[in-house]
Amino acid sequence: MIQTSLNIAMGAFALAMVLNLYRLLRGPGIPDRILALDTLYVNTIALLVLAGLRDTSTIYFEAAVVIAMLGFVGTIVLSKFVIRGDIVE
Amino acid sequence: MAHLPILPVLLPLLAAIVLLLVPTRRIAVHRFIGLLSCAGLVAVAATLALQADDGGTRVYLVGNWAAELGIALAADRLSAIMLLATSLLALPCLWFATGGWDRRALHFHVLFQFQLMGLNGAFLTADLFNLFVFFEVLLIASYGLLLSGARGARVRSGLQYVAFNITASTLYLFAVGYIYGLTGALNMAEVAVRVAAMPAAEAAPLKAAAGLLLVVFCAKAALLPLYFWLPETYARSPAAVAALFAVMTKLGVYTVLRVFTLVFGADAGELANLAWPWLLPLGTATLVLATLGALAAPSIRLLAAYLVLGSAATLFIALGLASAEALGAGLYYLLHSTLVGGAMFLLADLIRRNRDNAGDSLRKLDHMKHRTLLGLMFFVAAVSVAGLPPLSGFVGKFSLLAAVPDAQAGWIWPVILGTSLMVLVALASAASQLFWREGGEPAPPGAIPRLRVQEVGATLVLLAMGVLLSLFGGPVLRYTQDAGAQLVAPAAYIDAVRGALPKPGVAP
Amino acid sequence: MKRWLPAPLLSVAVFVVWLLLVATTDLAHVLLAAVLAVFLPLVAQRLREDTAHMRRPGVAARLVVVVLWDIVLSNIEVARRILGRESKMRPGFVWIPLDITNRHGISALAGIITMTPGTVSSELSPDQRHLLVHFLHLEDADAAIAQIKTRYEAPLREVFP
Amino acid sequence: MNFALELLVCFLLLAGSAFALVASWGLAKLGDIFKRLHGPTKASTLGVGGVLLGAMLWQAMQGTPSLRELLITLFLFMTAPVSAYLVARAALASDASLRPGPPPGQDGDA
Amino acid sequence: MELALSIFIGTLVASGVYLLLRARSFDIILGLTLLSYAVNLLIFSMGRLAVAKPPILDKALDPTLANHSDPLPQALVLTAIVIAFAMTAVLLVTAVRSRSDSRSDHVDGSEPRREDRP
Amino acid sequence: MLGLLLAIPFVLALVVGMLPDRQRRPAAWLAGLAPVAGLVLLALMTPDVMSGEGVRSLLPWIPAMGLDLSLRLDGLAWMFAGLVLGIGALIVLYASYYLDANDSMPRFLAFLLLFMGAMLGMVIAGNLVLLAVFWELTSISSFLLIGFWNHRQDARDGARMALAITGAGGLALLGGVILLGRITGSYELDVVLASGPQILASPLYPYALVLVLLAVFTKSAQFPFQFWLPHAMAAPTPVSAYLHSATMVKAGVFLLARLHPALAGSDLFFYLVSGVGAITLLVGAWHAIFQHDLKGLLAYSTISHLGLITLLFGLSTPMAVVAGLFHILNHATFKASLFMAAGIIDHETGTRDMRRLGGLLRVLPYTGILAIIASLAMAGVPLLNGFLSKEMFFTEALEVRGHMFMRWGIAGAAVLAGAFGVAYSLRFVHDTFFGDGPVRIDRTPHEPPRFMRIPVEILVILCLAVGIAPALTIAPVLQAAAQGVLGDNVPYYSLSIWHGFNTPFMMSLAGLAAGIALYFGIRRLIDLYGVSYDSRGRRLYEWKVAEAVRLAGKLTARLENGSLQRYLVLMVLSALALGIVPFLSSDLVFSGRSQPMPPLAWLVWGIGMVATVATVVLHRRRLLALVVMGAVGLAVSLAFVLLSAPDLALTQLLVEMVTIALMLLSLNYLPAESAPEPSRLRRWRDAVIALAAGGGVAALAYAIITRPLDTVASQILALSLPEGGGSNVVNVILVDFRGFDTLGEIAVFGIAGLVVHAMLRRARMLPERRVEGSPDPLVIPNTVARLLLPLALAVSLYLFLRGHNLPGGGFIAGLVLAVPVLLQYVLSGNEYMEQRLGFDYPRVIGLGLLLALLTGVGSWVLGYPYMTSHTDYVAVPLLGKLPMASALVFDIGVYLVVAAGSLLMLGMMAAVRPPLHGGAR
Ligand code: NA
Ligand code: NA
Repeated sequence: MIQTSLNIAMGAFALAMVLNLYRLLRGPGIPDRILALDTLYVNTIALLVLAGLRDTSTIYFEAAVVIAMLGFVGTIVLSKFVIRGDIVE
Repeated sequence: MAHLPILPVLLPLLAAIVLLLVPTRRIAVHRFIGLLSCAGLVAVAATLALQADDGGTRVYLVGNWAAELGIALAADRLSAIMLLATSLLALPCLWFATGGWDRRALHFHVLFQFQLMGLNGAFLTADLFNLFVFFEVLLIASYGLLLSGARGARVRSGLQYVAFNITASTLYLFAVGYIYGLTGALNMAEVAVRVAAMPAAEAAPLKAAAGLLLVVFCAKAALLPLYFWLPETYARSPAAVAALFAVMTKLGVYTVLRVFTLVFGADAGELANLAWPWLLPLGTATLVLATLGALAAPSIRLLAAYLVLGSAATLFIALGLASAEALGAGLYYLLHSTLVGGAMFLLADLIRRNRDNAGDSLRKLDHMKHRTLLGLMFFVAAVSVAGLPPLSGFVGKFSLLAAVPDAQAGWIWPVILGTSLMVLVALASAASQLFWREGGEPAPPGAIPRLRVQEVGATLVLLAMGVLLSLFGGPVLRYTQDAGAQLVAPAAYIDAVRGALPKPGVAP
Repeated sequence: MKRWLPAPLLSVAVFVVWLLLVATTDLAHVLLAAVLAVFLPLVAQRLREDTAHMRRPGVAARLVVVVLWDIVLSNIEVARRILGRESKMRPGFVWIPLDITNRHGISALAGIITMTPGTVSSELSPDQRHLLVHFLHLEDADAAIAQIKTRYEAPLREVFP
Repeated sequence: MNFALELLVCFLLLAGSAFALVASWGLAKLGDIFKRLHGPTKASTLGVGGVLLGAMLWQAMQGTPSLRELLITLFLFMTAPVSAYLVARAALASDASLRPGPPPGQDGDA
Repeated sequence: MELALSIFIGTLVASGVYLLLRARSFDIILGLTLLSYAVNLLIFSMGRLAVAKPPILDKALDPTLANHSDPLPQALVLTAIVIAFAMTAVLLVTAVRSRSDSRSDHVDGSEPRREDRP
Repeated sequence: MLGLLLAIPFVLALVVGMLPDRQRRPAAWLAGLAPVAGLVLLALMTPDVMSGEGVRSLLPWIPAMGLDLSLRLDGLAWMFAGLVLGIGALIVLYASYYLDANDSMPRFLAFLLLFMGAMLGMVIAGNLVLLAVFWELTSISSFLLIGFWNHRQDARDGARMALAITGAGGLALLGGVILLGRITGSYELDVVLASGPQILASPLYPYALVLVLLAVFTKSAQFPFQFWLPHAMAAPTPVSAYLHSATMVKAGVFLLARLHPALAGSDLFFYLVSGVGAITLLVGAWHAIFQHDLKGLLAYSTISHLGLITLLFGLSTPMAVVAGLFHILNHATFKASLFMAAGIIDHETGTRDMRRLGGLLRVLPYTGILAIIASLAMAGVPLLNGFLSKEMFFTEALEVRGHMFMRWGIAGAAVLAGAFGVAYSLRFVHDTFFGDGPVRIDRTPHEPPRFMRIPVEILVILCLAVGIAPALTIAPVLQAAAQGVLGDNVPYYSLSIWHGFNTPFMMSLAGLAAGIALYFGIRRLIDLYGVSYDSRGRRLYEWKVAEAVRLAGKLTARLENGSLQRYLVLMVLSALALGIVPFLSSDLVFSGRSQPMPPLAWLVWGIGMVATVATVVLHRRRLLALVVMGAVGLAVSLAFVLLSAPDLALTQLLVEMVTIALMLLSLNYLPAESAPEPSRLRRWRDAVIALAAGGGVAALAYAIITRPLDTVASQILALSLPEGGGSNVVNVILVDFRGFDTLGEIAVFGIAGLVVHAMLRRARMLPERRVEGSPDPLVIPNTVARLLLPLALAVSLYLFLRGHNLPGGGFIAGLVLAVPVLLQYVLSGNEYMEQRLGFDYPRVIGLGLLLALLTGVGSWVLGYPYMTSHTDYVAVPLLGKLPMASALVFDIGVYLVVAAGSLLMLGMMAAVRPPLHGGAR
């Protein structure tokens, strides 16, 4: 049962990521794409956790933590660029 | 003494570190440390060269792991020659830079030491990937040396240089990746053994990988059709840096020599002697084109750049012949061209600065300060570069000519001799333009920077080395020919590296 | 105390985070966590001129529960809207006047607003007196403002005076 | 008991992934940037949060209890609103027509 | 899986090379970034592909290649990533300086005067 | 003693060269000392030479190339050495009066001595390579001498031309020498000269011969290389007198004589040498008649006489050789004196143009007489030395063997050349000393200083002495020289001045008469003064050089068009070529097995592929491309995760973040979009190349990764825990097995920081876009980010500490530290950060490197190689035993360098300020 739900969950996240990718490519604005990339990262976290669960492995954990903690840096930097043109003022 | 083979890497690294810790404004301290390190390198390299003359290969197992598991350094005659050439060039170059450029370029001394570290590491390592790492060390340091304090056109040519070399490095990684994927090893000696044992059916992918390696090395050594970036970049570099760069093309030559004698050399079975058929015609063509470039060079720094290019091409001819004798001659020529090429760049800068308005242009006429001294120096350099007797260029070229087998002499001789003649014409006309003609408005007195002791001294030292190289041509040529013989029989190197045993005991 | 533990809450956070990371309660790591709990906030202090000072832990705890619950609701709400017809949405912006002045409080409020039903904080006015909020579905702006102010801002003002 | 827990785990995983999927669906489907913004911010909370909760529960059932996943949640809760906030700011900055008027009682140059 | 990865690498290479051959510095930088992804994947794959066999030793498993992926290429890639980053940084700064000095981001330092010869 | 003989001129050249310009007299004395001392030494060695044994000395120099300082004084060398030194002495004397105050006497004399030494070295060289060395030295030093008056265009051109032509010959000589060495197995003259038959029999002989002859012909100004010599007349007259009478041009014929035993004896030799000699003889003599410049006339005359000598050596009979040697001596004496006389005339009248000269016998009676005698010698008038050797020449010309055409041709040429010689000698005498004039000269000529005349006197006396009493004067010299060439084959010959009314004498008379008739005939028939003679050879040469330079320039510009695009495409194409060639002869075998694709991999693969292609499609809109490329990076990281490389995934992710930040920072100073590329063709071409490259890489990769591999990694895995002390094998490799790589890697990283620092510290750049208004403090993100910082520090430390056993390590940890700090920069601004975080980053980089370096050196103390890691368990109270691997300390170094390096880069990029004086783009 767990395995099935795991697979379904992973499938759902995978599908979600495909949708993110669609938005990433479609745009139309830069903010849309930034948002899409950000969401892609977030979904990746879940996917990593699920994969760790499935493989009963802890090696995915670090990547997940680091994305959770620092994944938004890309978003911030890109947004700041859009807002100000200069990311460090 | 046991740690001698690693000192050429660690010494400049230590110097760079100390320089980083000393505040930049204490320029005298910086100079002292830099020069001290360079002098130390000369001593170390000389000692290594003497040691290597017993014909053995000194293997240093970094981290005390067997060579194929860790990273091994190996010092044989070839490595020693390269180290010596580098340090002998570096010392005067640095001295030259202390004439003032080192103040203008931030981190100059640090970068200079890193560059040496990279060069020396590349000359010593017996590991294909470690070679990449040292390539990168020296390249990134060279970017810094080129770009620190740069503006305008120098930045632009720097951009091209950086982009070109990063591409080459990427290509190198592809090649190393493939080689690891095919042989499962990175240590050159180990790879060599595995390559030799490679079944014929699997040879083609390996040949492709080796081909990529060759492209990278030739891009570094500036072989046709990959040299086009060089003249402009070198001509735009700061003098001391350009002079040091004279050894950079030789690095490409070294790597071809090392890898394609060791791994894809005579004993490589299906892959034996892979590179030579490519190198001979391409080297010859490059030599011709470089000479034409020299003939047409509109400025003295470009002229110097083309001469350096031509010297690397000449080396490729020696490589393409691949006999012990030719390699020996080539290595002698390498020493010569490194030192004299460096001198040429330094001299070009002195000349440029001592003309009123025309700079280093060979098209415009101008007044030259310190005509006699500079003219004399140029004369010596030119005689040497053109391969005229009795200086080192002659010894190198003559030995190379003598090493060309009858079958190929019919086309190699005319090329070597013909290009020598063209270089002679180019240099004579440059000299006549610079030192014999005057024109234009003289600048007011004081507008021209005076000659600095460091700069003239450094140039003279390099020129003197060329003279000494000829004076002591006997032992030197004997040494390089022994090195050539060592290269065509790589089995000893392979055995030495693979047979080196980690020191047993308490570790880890 | 203030000198060595300028931000006790942060220290606690570091302590907990460390133990979570190493996933062990060995004495060595507990000690190390304690050392870090003192040391890291001090390092971070270099970049922070003001520290969050939280009061009323009870209020804070209650707020956390409320927010968590609202998050669940919010997700369901947003999911419903997303899956529904887009034309039925009436999105809109509202400037919410702020009474809270504490920076940390404002940040927390903005965060909470973003994570709760149908709202995303979008901009803080330069004078930090108004927060621009985007509503996925806005029917009554004043009611929305009132709800945010009572449900979140009021307790936050107690926590971050 | 075990079965119930297992069921709970499954529920958490499935619910979380469902929320995430819907959020991304919204991101793909909805018509303007501000509408799209709503979904993902929620997904990062409940979607990932549900999965993490499920994971922790499952690990506890396996006899290797771990609270480390909490860290991920903690960081996500801290960072997701910031991302949303900045994307919103970027959207406002990049398209002036989206921008509502200034706060009541202030000049238009806010 | 091997085929898919090879195709991905090939796509990265093709894209990278195409961008590398563009005339603007930033395009080249993008191209080199793609190429460095490609080369990292390539070196990595040269240790052969293995799913769920991280090169992290476990008392339960013998330290052999049957149980672990090849760690050596991974270490190489780590080094390569770092170096590529350093190089990218320098190239970026050079590109910016060149643009600033020559008022053009064309890699040849000036806007093309006539139509480029192919 | 030979070494000393050779060293003297060089040493004195150095000494004289260093004298200041005003020390004219000491310079002259010192310079004069060289030939005089040399002559003394030579005299001391004469007995040995005369006895036929010769003098030898050997000093090893470069044995590996067969080049030793082997000196060898036999008769031939002795004769030439005497010539070089003797005339050299006279030239020094002459020159010290000739040069005026504007000329630097020390420099001139130094060059002259250099040249003298080179000549001397060449003639006494006992080793062919050494001979070639000195040969080229004469070319070089003559370049300096000919171009001595370098303010004059003709001097510069003449010097360059002489250098190019004779230098080319020298290069050919090198080839010839090597071939001779190959044939005989040695470069030693003794060996080579004794191997004549062997050389002639060798298949390499024709090549060797042609190469050597090229050297001879260029140096001795033989047809068709003769044109450089007249232009070398731009040199000061002492130079001409020296180089073109006794030395430089004689080097060619000397070589011919020297190698005669080794090379002569074949038909090829005969036809080539005598043919070229005959042509030169005629061409030179004919042109001499029409020169207006005194020195020009003498130059062409020299060419002609050299042709004569060459012809004689070509004939190769022993008698011809003797005649050749004899003529070398005779020509040297009369020609040197004539040049000096011409110099005196030039000096006194200010012109050498015979059209303006005339009647000088009245004002310069003494010089005139001397010059007339010398001219008569040149014309071959009896009782003068020229007559004797010319008569020997006629004798030999009649005895030519070989083809009839050759026989008659040479005999005819001999008479004709004799006539021409008489004609130009007449012209020299007539136009200078007799008739009207001088005209249009601006000074009053009078006899030159006493000492300037002495050299001329000596030489003219020699002409007379030899001409009248050859047996008493020249016989022993000639005998010795002939022995040097011919060994024991020296024929019997008579040096008496009268051999009766034989054919040669009749030829002489005929020539004399014809010459006189010719001269006056020409004068009557055409306006001799109106003939303007232009050197076609020179024009051709100059045109060739100019054309070569032009073409070279064009070609170079064509190839190196300064376009990086071209350079890169060439590299890609080269790689493609070398990558594909191996498969032309063998197929790429896809033999192995593939693993099934896990479902998740499809996702990652899809994202990666789509985003990659999208990056290319969107690349011109840069920000967009950057965002899309973020997805590529994510896909690559995920691929690493999926394929069991957690460390890689982490690193890739973190590097990605920093890279994006850096790119955005730079994008602020770059255009937002790439300008469109005009050439569609180029884009298609590039696309094809790119696809080929991608396809090639992929195919090769696929072929390789589907086959089994036997890798060294199996041992590394096994050793990692027991000997490396860590269970994260990747990290153990990084800090231990291949720690040296890591040392280099962090050096690269640190240097990158320094380079960025160096490039940007003082840079002022105008941003591309600037949003008006003061920066938004971004209060909310700021607050969160600051809260995050200590937590991120904790994570960073955690990743660092566990790196040796689980994913992590110094590099990853360093970036985890740097990224949140970067965030602070973004949110708080550069100024704020610099106030609070003003680390001296370069110094931190230094510290990190120091730590890494010292960890490695630590193992030296224990007697182990650099970087041998030592793991020890340190007992700490309360905590128990803690592993303390030295690798860990090394990793701290990595950590510091990475953190400081990345922050330095980001900080510098962030801190760039706009230019002081605004100025819009
Ligand atoms: Na070790
Ligand atoms: Na800035």
